[in-house]
Amino acid sequence: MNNAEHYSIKITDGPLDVVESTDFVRSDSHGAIVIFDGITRDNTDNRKVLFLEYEAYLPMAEKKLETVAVEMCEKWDVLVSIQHRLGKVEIGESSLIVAVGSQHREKAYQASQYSVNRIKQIVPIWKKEYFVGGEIWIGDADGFRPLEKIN
Amino acid sequence: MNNAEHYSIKITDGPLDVVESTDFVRSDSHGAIVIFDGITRDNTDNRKVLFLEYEAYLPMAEKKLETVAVEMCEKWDVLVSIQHRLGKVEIGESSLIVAVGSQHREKAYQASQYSVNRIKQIVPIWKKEYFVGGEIWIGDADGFRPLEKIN
Amino acid sequence: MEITVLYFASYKENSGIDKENLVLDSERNFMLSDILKVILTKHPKIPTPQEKIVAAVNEEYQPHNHKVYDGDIIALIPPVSGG
Amino acid sequence: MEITVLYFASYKENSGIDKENLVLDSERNFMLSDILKVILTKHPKIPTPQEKIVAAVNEEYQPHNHKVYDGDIIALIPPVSGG
Repeated sequence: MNNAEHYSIKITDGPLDVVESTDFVRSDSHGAIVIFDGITRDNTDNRKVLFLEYEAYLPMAEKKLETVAVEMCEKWDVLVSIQHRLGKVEIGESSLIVAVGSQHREKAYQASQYSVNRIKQIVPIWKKEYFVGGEIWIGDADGFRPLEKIN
Repeated sequence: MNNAEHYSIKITDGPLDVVESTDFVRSDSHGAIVIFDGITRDNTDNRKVLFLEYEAYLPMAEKKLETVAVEMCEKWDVLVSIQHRLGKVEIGESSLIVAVGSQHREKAYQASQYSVNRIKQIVPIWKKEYFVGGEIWIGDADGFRPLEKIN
Repeated sequence: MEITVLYFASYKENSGIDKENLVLDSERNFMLSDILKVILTKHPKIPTPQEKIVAAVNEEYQPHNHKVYDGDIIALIPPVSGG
Repeated sequence: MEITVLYFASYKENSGIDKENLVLDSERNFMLSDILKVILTKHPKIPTPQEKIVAAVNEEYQPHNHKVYDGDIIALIPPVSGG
């Protein structure tokens, strides 16, 4: 399998395009597409969120999104499109879209869930939450061990 | 919770509209949307598929799609939009779209997977597969026990 | 009493019809299983054994010991395959 | 030898800079841990203890015993939170 034709990666300052990702993972031999759309919500714990701001280490973030996509292709033989937004993301706007196309739906669901978990483990992108009363960088210091492999 | 505002059901002869479903399940308090898009693929086992044709028992099929949506709302407190297509569905076209909006992604994935399994258990919709060399009604006679509850 | 029977998908092809009315002796009590026996006798091309037939009465799945009343709509439901 | 150090997100705010060059004694061999010690001494507002710092060398995560060479780009990576 030539993985390079099986995935698409985009990191962008502009709005994400779910149709673009969905179209990339279409295939006549595939019966299922699963799309994950991660959206800025107006609350975290008890904080009233105003907006988020995302920052990335480019191009390492692109390389690591590629790593995630290649892992998905190898584990589940799927088509993958990942888009991540940077900069200010308002309530209700998408920060992450992952589309997965697969012959059968089980693989698509598995690969989709894997992708979101894996992105939160190894891709150098950070979000700062602006809430009523302050701002805070989000990130789990104790859980951040990108050198460990997961399966 | 007034479930009636939390789900939307559509059975239609025309093409499905993923944007319509996605918009229905948007909410400022939700961080995740998971979309399942079931597509006619060009193969089943070793058969070369030409197209599918779907038939439903209306309005029972709508009632049972509602049952599935209500179960999802009660189990996971999500927003749900389900669209199912009838009639001829060409290769690459969608026959089923389920969009689920949720505060956190785990619930959205769980509810999404549940919905597809449950639809295939209780909703009186049938597909006939037209393949090179013949046609066949699909359906698992031994697995069809709609009076049994699943959880 | 009179009931309506609906046939879908493969059962529609087996029976050659999508709908028919059955007139039954109003003095008797009928269970769904009694109706299914009549139907399968009338439409021997339906290949499913009676105990494996799934049926809905008035748009709800019902067990075979469900009582049937005048005016009921009985649908024979082949194994579903939506999605 | 000379290396470049990159700071992101909270570390950028802690250190007040996003990038700097460090000139080091070319006679010595340096491990990543040596560089981190220099960095944390220079930027005491970075709150993470040295053993918990995650760093990339030339865009790959590396363990603290990774050897550092002239021209390397070292990035301090705060806990990521994409998605």
